[in-house]
Formats: sequence, structure tokens, C-alpha cells
Amino acid sequence: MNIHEAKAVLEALIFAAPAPVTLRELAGILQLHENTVKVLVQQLKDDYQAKKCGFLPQEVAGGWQFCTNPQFAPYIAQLGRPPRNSPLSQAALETLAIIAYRQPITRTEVEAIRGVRVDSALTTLEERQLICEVGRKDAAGRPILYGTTEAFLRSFGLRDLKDLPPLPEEFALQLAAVEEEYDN
Amino acid sequence: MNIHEAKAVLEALIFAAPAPVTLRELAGILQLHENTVKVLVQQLKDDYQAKKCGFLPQEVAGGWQFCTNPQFAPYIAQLGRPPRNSPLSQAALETLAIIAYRQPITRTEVEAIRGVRVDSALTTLEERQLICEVGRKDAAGRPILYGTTEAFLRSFGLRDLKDLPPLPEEFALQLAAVEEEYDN
Amino acid sequence: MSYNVQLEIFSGPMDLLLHLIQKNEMSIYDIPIARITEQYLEYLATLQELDVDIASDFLVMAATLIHMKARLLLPKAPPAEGEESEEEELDPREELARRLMEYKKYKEASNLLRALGESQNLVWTRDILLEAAGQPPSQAEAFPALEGVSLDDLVAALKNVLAGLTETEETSYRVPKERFSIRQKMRDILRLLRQERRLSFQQLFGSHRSRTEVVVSFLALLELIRLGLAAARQSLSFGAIELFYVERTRKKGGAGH
Repeated sequence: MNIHEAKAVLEALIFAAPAPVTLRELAGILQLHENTVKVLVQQLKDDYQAKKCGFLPQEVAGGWQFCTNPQFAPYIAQLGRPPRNSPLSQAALETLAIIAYRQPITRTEVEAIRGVRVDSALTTLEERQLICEVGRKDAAGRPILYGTTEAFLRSFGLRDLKDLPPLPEEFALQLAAVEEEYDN
Repeated sequence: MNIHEAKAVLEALIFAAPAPVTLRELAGILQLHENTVKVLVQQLKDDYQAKKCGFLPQEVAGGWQFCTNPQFAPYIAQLGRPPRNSPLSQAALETLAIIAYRQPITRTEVEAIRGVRVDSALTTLEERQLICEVGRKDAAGRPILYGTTEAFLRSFGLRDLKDLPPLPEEFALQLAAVEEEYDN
Repeated sequence: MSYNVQLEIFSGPMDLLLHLIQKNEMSIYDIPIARITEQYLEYLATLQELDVDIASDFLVMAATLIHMKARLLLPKAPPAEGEESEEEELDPREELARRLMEYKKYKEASNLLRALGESQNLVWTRDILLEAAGQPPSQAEAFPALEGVSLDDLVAALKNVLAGLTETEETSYRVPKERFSIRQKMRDILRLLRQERRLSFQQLFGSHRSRTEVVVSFLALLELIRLGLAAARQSLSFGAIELFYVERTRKKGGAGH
């Protein structure tokens, strides 16, 4: 298999995978070294970028997938397909932000931070598969611990949680303070 | 918008559409004449074919969509995705063929050709959304008329019903000959 | 038992008959009825020996063959006086030949379809894959249930519909009592959605004549949304709510019968 063919196969695989596909998986199928695949996929992306295509391979949620070129979003929105992230309510968004930065976290802890009940926000977020139950806290009543999902990473174009923009320091401190107070 | 840009937008639109997208819809979004879009999409397909890409735009079920290049099927199969069409039984396939070529047609008419009850074949085909009720026959009991669906076209890679392979000609001719003889 | 494999090959009596004719290299237009009947019955006897349920359709064909055989064996009665007996002279085998040819045509066509389906199996598209992965099917992905629509919006829309109904129902007496079941309504809505792919709230409830019917429909709709069979979406705030059909993921890819 020459380089051109290998890239075409990678193209087909990334296209056909229903979720982002990892370099390891690609390497396994092509029987190539993972580093080789990494270089090839990067080349593929560069090719697409140079050609100003309608879509291009992107690294997302720990794998690769094709995404449409963001500059064409106004056209794509007209397909009658709503943008992937239809607006979340402010309440849901705040709740999501707290969970994203402080996971794993219980409902009561989120409520302590936001100062309001968050049941419905949690439901929305769970329905949209942005958060999920990741375990139980070792405390009275063994409350559910929430964390963000892979869909969350994909929706926001993040490779992993470390990709989250850092919080302003004073805000982080404030968060920690509320939680501590609550725990005591 | 120059030709290159228009093709990139078309590429993005066909890629992003959840189902085959029609020339009319594409033309509406790009504010171009449908014939222009037709030419551009065909060019896009030719470009992909010339480059021996991993996938390419295909005309199917009255619209366009991206499909992987069949020559890479052995690799893609390793992604562990089940194939599109799980096999149909001979009985279901015969029933489907009769409906496809003779639609709209009632259950009794299908049964007259196959010489066997077809209830369960019809159920299977309806469950798999390959056929659906398309109306009622203006006859005693107003029996259901069946026809094929868009999913049928997509499953079998057909642009429209005219794309169905012609019925074996020799049989049709022989049949005509017999009938003529019969009439004399 | 190797027989069993053989027995399931035939999709019906026409298929079996065609097989016997081809195996014996007979002409469809000149079927030796006695021989074919004999072989056909032999086959059914084998089935019986193997304790296989014989579908009534196979027996109907057996009866037809026996009847034809009898007709061909009987000496032709001289035509009664003054009676034109053209019909009597028709060879009953011609009707059978015509049916066999017709059937054969579609059997061939089904092989063509099978080949088309197989070549499509070498090709993957994005929408199909989303479905295959057990993720929400493409449409559900495009329109997650209740996207941009709060329950409040739905209820407000319902109130709106009910407001339009009040007079007709409550001021008229002797409204014939109709019975609506949620299950039936679910089926109705689903059928409508499957046809139309998308429906406005107004389209769905517009034809409803009574409050009960609206309420039952509404409950049916909520149930469909809960089951993930329908989705509601509001593109603009205060805009019309649209309902979408959500394609079901295939539960079993099992072959038909």
C-alpha cells in the first residue's frame, strides 16, 4: 500500500466511523505503526485545509472525525438541521459549567454553588447526554455523582477535559470555598 | 462566490445532511440555478473519483450523499459496523420485488403472483421500512395498496424507481408471445 | 438432517413447481401434468414424513394440479348443440404456464435486488452508521427530543388549541360520545408522522373536534416523545412547534419469512 492509498483508507475509515476513531484503532486496521498513522492523518488534515474543502478531519474527544468547515455554518444551518448546540438555558449552562470544572460532583453540591435547585437543569443536561452519573459519593444517602460525557467533549470541540479553558483564579477559589463550607 | 467556493459549500452541505439532499434544496441554499448545481455536483463527484478518495458523493433516492469507496470495504468492515442490509429471506425478497415493479399493489395481487400468503413477508418489509401503505384500492373492502419507500431506494442504492434493473427482457417478450398466441 | 436445508429453499408452491420443471428440463409451455403432479405430491409426502408443517398454499397447488390432471384425462365431451365451446378447448396448462412465467419474472428480479443490496453493503454512509452504532438515528440526532422547546411551550400550545375548541363542544348538546384510546392515537400520530415526516402542532390537532380527543392526542404525543419515536422542535421562540418522526433503530436485523 502506498502513501496515497493509505491516506484514502484512513479517509474512508474516519468518515465511516460513527464516533471519533482513535489512532490506535486506525493503526490496528491498517497494520501500520501508530506514529505513522499520526503523521498520515495530520497530512490528510493539511491536504484538506490547503484545498479549502467543505469539511476536514479534526481531532476531537480523543479521536479523529470529519467536521464541516465552520466558515460554511450559515449554509449548513439552512439544511433544516438546527445547529448541533441549540442554545441551553442560562440555568442549564451554569449547571453544566460547574459540573465540567468540579466533576465528580453531587446535585446538592451544585445547588450549594448556584444557590438554587438544579433538578430540572440536571434532567435537561442528562437528556442531552451532556452529563451522566459517574458514581456514588461515599456519604449519607450515597448521592449520585455527576460528570460530563464524551458527547459533551464533542459538542464543545474538546479533545479532553484538560482542554477546558482555565478558570480565573478568584473564581476557582470561590468555588472551592463554597464546596468546603458545604462539606463541613 | 467563485466555482471553487460553491463546490466547497456543496461538499459541506452534502456531507452535513442527515439524508440524501436534493439538487433543489442545494440550489435554494446557494441561490443558484438547479442546473448549475447539477453540473457542480457532478464535477465534485468527478474530482473525488479522479483523486481516488476514501469516499465520494453519490446520487441516491433522489438526492446526493457521501458514500465510502466500495474498494475499501474490507478495511471499513473492521470498524465492526454491521452492514446496511441484513439479508432478507427469499420470500421477503420476492415480495419486495413484486411490490417494487408493480406498485401500487394489494396484498391479494402479490399473493396471486407468488401463490402463497404473504402476510409475514409484508410485516417484515414494513418493519424494515422498505414498503409502506400508499393508499387504498377503489375496490370492495378498499384493500391497502403497498409501495416502496425512500429507505428502499437508499438500501438498494437506487436514484429513483426508474433506476430499478429492467425485468428480464426475454421473459417479458416470451410472455407477450404466449399472450398473443392465446389471443388468436 | 441434510433434507431440512433442501426443504427450506422453496419460498412457495410456485417456486417448488418451477424448480421441478427446471430439474426435469420440461418446457413451461408444455408441462407433462401427470408427471409434475406426481413429483409435486411426492415432495409433499416427504415433508409429511419429516413432520414438517405443510403450508396450506402448497396443498392448494396440489389440488389445482390434480384437478388439471383429471380434466386432461377425461375424454372431451362433444360440444353441446348450439354451444360455442371455445373456452372448453383451452388447455388448462396455459393458465399455469402464464402464472409460472409471471412468477419466474419476479423471482429473477428478486435476485437482481439481492445483488444490488449486496453491492450497497460495500458502501457506508454517515446516517446509516449513526444508526448502526446504536446511537440516536440521524433524525433524532438532528432533532433531539424537545430541542428548543420547553414543556411550558408545549402546554401553552395545547392551551391555545383548547381555547379554539371551547365553543363548539361546550355549547352544543348531544355530542356523540366518542371513545379515544391513547394507544390508538399513538398509532394514528405515528402513521401520520411517518407519512409526513414533519407536522405542525396545528396540523395534528386542527382536525380534532372535541376536548377529549385533543387531550388524548396530547397524552399520546407525550408518550411518543418519551419513547423517542417522535420529537418536537421550535425553531423560533414563540414560533410554531413542529413534530418530527424519529426513525427507529432496527431492533433485530432478522430475515423475513
